[in-house]
Amino acid sequence: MPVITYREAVARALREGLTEDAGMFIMGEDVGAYGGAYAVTRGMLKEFGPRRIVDAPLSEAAIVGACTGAAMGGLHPVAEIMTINFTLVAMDQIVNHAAKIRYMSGGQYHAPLILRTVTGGGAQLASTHSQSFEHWFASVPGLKVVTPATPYDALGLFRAVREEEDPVLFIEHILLYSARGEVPDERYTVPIGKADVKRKGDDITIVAYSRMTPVALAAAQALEAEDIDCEVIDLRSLRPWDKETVLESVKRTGLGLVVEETWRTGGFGAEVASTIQEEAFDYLDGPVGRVAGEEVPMPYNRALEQAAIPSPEKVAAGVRKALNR
Amino acid sequence: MPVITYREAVARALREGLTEDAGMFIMGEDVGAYGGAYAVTRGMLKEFGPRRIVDAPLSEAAIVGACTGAAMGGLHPVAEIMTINFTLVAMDQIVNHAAKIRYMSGGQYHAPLILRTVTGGGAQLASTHSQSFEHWFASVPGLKVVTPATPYDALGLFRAVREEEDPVLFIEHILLYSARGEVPDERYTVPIGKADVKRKGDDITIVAYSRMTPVALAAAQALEAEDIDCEVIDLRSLRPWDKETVLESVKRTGLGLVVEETWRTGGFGAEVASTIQEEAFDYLDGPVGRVAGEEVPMPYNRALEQAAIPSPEKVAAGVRKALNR
Amino acid sequence: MITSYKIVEHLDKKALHSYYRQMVLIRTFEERAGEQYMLGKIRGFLHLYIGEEAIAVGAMASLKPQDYVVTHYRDHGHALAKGIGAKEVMAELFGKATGTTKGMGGSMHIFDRSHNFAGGYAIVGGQLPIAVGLGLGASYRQEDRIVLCFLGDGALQEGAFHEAMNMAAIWKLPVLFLCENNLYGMGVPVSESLAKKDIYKLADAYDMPSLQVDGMDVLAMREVTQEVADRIRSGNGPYFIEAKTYRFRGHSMADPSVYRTKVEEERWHMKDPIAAYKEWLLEHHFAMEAELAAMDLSVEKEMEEAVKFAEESPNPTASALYENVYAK
Amino acid sequence: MITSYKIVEHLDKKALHSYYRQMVLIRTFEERAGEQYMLGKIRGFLHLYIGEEAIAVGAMASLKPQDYVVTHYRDHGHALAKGIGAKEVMAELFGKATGTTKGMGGSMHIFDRSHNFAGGYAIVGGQLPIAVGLGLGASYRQEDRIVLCFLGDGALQEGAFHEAMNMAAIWKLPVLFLCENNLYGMGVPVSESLAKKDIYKLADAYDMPSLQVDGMDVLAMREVTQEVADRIRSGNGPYFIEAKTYRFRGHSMADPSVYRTKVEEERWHMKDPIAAYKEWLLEHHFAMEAELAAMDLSVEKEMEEAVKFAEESPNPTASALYENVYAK
Ligand SMILES: Cc1ncc(C[n+]2csc(CCOP(=O)(O)OP(=O)(O)O)c2C)c(N)n1
Ligand SMILES: Cc1ncc(C[n+]2csc(CCOP(=O)(O)OP(=O)(O)O)c2C)c(N)n1
Ligand SMILES: [Mg+2]
Ligand SMILES: [Mg+2]
Repeated sequence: MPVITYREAVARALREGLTEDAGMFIMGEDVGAYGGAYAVTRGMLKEFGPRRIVDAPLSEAAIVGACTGAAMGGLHPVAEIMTINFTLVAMDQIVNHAAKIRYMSGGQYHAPLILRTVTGGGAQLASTHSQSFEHWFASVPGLKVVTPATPYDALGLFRAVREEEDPVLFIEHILLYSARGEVPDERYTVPIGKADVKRKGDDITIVAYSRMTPVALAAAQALEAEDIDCEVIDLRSLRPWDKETVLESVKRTGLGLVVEETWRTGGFGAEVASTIQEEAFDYLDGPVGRVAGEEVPMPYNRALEQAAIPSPEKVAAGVRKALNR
Repeated sequence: MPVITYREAVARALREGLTEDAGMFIMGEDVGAYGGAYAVTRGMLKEFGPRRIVDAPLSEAAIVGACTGAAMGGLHPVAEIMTINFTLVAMDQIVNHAAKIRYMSGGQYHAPLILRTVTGGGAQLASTHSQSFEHWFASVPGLKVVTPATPYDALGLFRAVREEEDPVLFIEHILLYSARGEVPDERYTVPIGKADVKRKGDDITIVAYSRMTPVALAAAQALEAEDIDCEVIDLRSLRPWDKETVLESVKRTGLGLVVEETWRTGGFGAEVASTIQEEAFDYLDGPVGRVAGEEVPMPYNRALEQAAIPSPEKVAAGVRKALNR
Repeated sequence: MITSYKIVEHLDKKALHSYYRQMVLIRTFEERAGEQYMLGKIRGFLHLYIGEEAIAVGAMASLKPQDYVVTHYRDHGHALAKGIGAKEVMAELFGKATGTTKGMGGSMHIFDRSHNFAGGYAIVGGQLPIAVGLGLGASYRQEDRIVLCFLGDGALQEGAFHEAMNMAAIWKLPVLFLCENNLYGMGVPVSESLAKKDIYKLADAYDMPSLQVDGMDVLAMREVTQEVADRIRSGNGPYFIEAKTYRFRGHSMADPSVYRTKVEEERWHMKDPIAAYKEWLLEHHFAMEAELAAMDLSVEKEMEEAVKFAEESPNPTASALYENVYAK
Repeated sequence: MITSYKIVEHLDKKALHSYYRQMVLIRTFEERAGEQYMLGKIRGFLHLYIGEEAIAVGAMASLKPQDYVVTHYRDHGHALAKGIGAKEVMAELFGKATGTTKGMGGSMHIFDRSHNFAGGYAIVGGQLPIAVGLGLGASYRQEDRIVLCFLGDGALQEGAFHEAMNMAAIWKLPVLFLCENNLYGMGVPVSESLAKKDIYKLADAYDMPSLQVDGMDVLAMREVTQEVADRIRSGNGPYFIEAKTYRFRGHSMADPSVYRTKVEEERWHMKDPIAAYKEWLLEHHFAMEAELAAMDLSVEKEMEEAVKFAEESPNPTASALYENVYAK
């Protein structure tokens, strides 16, 4: 199978959308001549022209709102917010408007808007540029949230997102753009709300998403040497999220560990851990653990930043703790 | 002891602050002649004048930002954001700025800003005006979050908040303003981060905060008839939150139930439940349950709205379920 | 400020009468709604449009059915002027299944797709980017469609206003921003919360044309909006209108209006848009007392029926709680 | 646009020389920083100020020590011009414990309380409300203090700009908004992202006085800012300055600048603020070649030391991760 990067997968997904769907356009900051802050839309302005690849003013609230309005009017906008940190200036448009249009209009209007953005830390961008807020959006009825971890999932999920009739946040990870993976030429789709068992194992269920998926896989790999057999589940979507796959796995392994990049308190890991103990209590051999980001604004210094983000070592330690080793 | 309303308690706390602290002022929309959307600051403009009671333009981001800047400059602003729903337009200033000033300046600047706002549903204000986002703020390092449920706690917590040197969200509940309670004339303080056991009991630990505290208490009262003896803990602060009191109680009762008003997915209840099972796993006789808001934007219709918000009946059902009754 | 009009020549009596009736309809609707609020039939926030009727009626008269209307929470007048039935709006205020949004949105969130009424929005300024997006959609598909977007003077102070105005201007979108300057945002005079003295000149910051009009004069409103709408429809980009007006009641039913003086209120009551228009119609012999009285009466009846309809309509079923969160 | 100046009369040679040295210092600092970035010693985003030096130096010359400076992420030049040591700024870029924020904030978040440098902020427009707040504080306590707030042309498009300008204007706060119009926000020309053609006239929307100045001319910058700062200090409220300039490098080190033409770049290089000022100094006999060369050399040495200092400084200790989240 051909191997491509995550960046290429997203770009391919976008090109496909633009080609197949005349109502689709991309609006964002520097998506045009600049080619996107992370080079995802490079070349698209030339290919599709300025009607479809729209350089917007530095006005995130207006970008989201305008895309919501355009979606209500029957178009299929892809709003790009350069990083998830900047969604904070557009939060009202996302949560109070896009998410609620269908409900508060009694089903008359809806907003099939795709909001692409970039989450995560690890690039030494310090406290205002290294955050992960996808879990906040995942708590909002009316929104859907997908968080691909591989090129395969990025392309497949985007295709599924295109079928949606409601706003979806498509959240990429800043450190994954150069990650490589196999992507078939044939058409396939990855359904929203279906987790992927990225590694089979019997001793413990590790639940992760986005960049924590490869981190968890690296930990699982390392733990082989200690004869620990980890199952690694990539949630892929946070809203809806695939309880069934997680519960089934935990019921088999008897142990769970959730890994996520954001601050521990109130992270999505709490939701997963809480749900596991609620619905699989009798199967648990011990508490569901959490490995998460340190509870600090992100520091710039490299060593400190690395210390703040979950690493394979921290995940492995979490696994050992769960297994009482 | 004198009995006053929650509204009166907050007003008294503010008056005390304004009188004792020359650097304190209130800035918000309609805090002046109008007297505050919930009549908390009524009369204060006359008493303290327009330098201390500042009617701001309808610019929530600027209100929070200006108060942050004033706090950095050594003042002690109380920013009033009319309801927590409108913090969404000020999210960037709260999360990317106020919360991070101390850390990203390497400790040189700090922002002792008090952000008062109003959370919750139940007043038939529909989907954009009935939300609860305090748990989002409670996940942000650099912020503190307090959520008083009684007049006593409102006054006592505000006094504690005044001692803080970092931004604190002081979150009132729209349906609690007319709640009455005893408040001593003597000076007392309610420490931040200390939960309050509002009712002693042996069968199950119910954890709540803000308006869910009286709701939980009503359920506990009703369950007496079924010979169920509930302990009700009011968290009072969400960041920091008082794990110790909760864990101690659950270790004794063997069961936990968290009640909150916001949507279940990603709510603060998940954090509490997850923590309980992590740290008191061996003491649990069953899973920690959650009673939360329904996962819908809030409807206007009264019956539907009531169905969306946890009621004493729902809490009681949660307790019975936990007890297998 | 534009106050005069040459409208008489091209308007027939029927149109002139219909403006009267619509204004009376809005006024009466709001009075009934206020009463029902006091009776506890309507809950939540209720913001009445009394005093501002000429704006909605005059502006809407120049729209085509396919044109979108987007507005804020003080939206009953706009909904009625766009042709939505009083029954459905009243039923919405009652939270009934027959309401404009089936009781889900309430007073602040009126929507009616069949009338291209794309919503009342309750976050101040929040509707502005959405209006821009509807305009963008129309422009993207080259539809013959404009967007009429209402906003209050308070909305001018929100960041969303600035972003939306700039975006509409750079892309020359077919959006008509109509600011209802009723001098107050809740209890704060706009003069204390907005640095710019002449609101309509705010549009200069976007090199967007603008004008000020007497919002108490339905014919001036109609004429001005017609001209501007035509201009926008011909592809000349957005426009900003400031309509000067006054709300005769408090901000919402909860507001005792302590921040305004009796003198000021009375001065504005003298400019009551309905009374003034009535006088004008009579004076210029476009209507006879009896004709107007007949209209008043028919409105009264319509309103009685609307309240009855709202009262007798069923509540949404319990399952409605979970509908329309997602398509599926 | 203001380009001429009568400054010569009241300025001594020492001051004139110091402006030269400061501009060279900033330029050289940025060049070294760029090199160290390529060597991997500096990470994250690095936004160089090369080409814009005259603005920071000219503007800062009119400040008093107690005046606050608030700025965006392209902040090294502002920090150095405010008098913060090159060592400390360079050490910050290296993420070292001796840096301005002990390695916590990095390039985009320089702070130095002892210099009343109240921060570089990396959210476009985010610094504006904070600057207003610092001004409010000064005004509340009747301090003799103004706030100089830098912003890019891109920040003009954010809602926060509008809210902050309005607030500063209605309360007549001592804030000087200084817009560095370098014609681009990342890769988008401001002419395509801002509807208003003349940026300085945006201030009209707040009835705030404003002017446009040649940002490549350090003396014009100095004179204009001095006048405006005095005016603000005397209690006349905020002011807005647009300084026209150009960044000679990409937006950040990651930017290949494909969106600009060579012709445009070269045209602006001809206006290099340092070369132009040097020529002027020589021509008017305010300096001799040798004096300037000596300054160049001393800057080179200072920069070498700064890099060495940064290189040799210790990293923060592991425990620093948990410090300064809260007071306690
Ligand atoms: C973002 C936001 N802030 C505050 C409010 C509360 N609020 C509702 S209406 C209103 C006043 C708005 O005034 P204006 O825009 O002039 O409209 P008017 O009520 O005068 O018609 C305020 C402050 C809100 N709904 N949204
Ligand atoms: C709210 C927000 N949106 C987007 C960005 C990404 N970003 C960083 S700098 C920049 C361009 C800003 O341009 P301008 O204000 O003109 O400053 P310049 O870089 O030209 O000095 C952008 C879009 C950001 N940091 N914050
Ligand atoms: Mg108003
Ligand atoms: Mg720029």
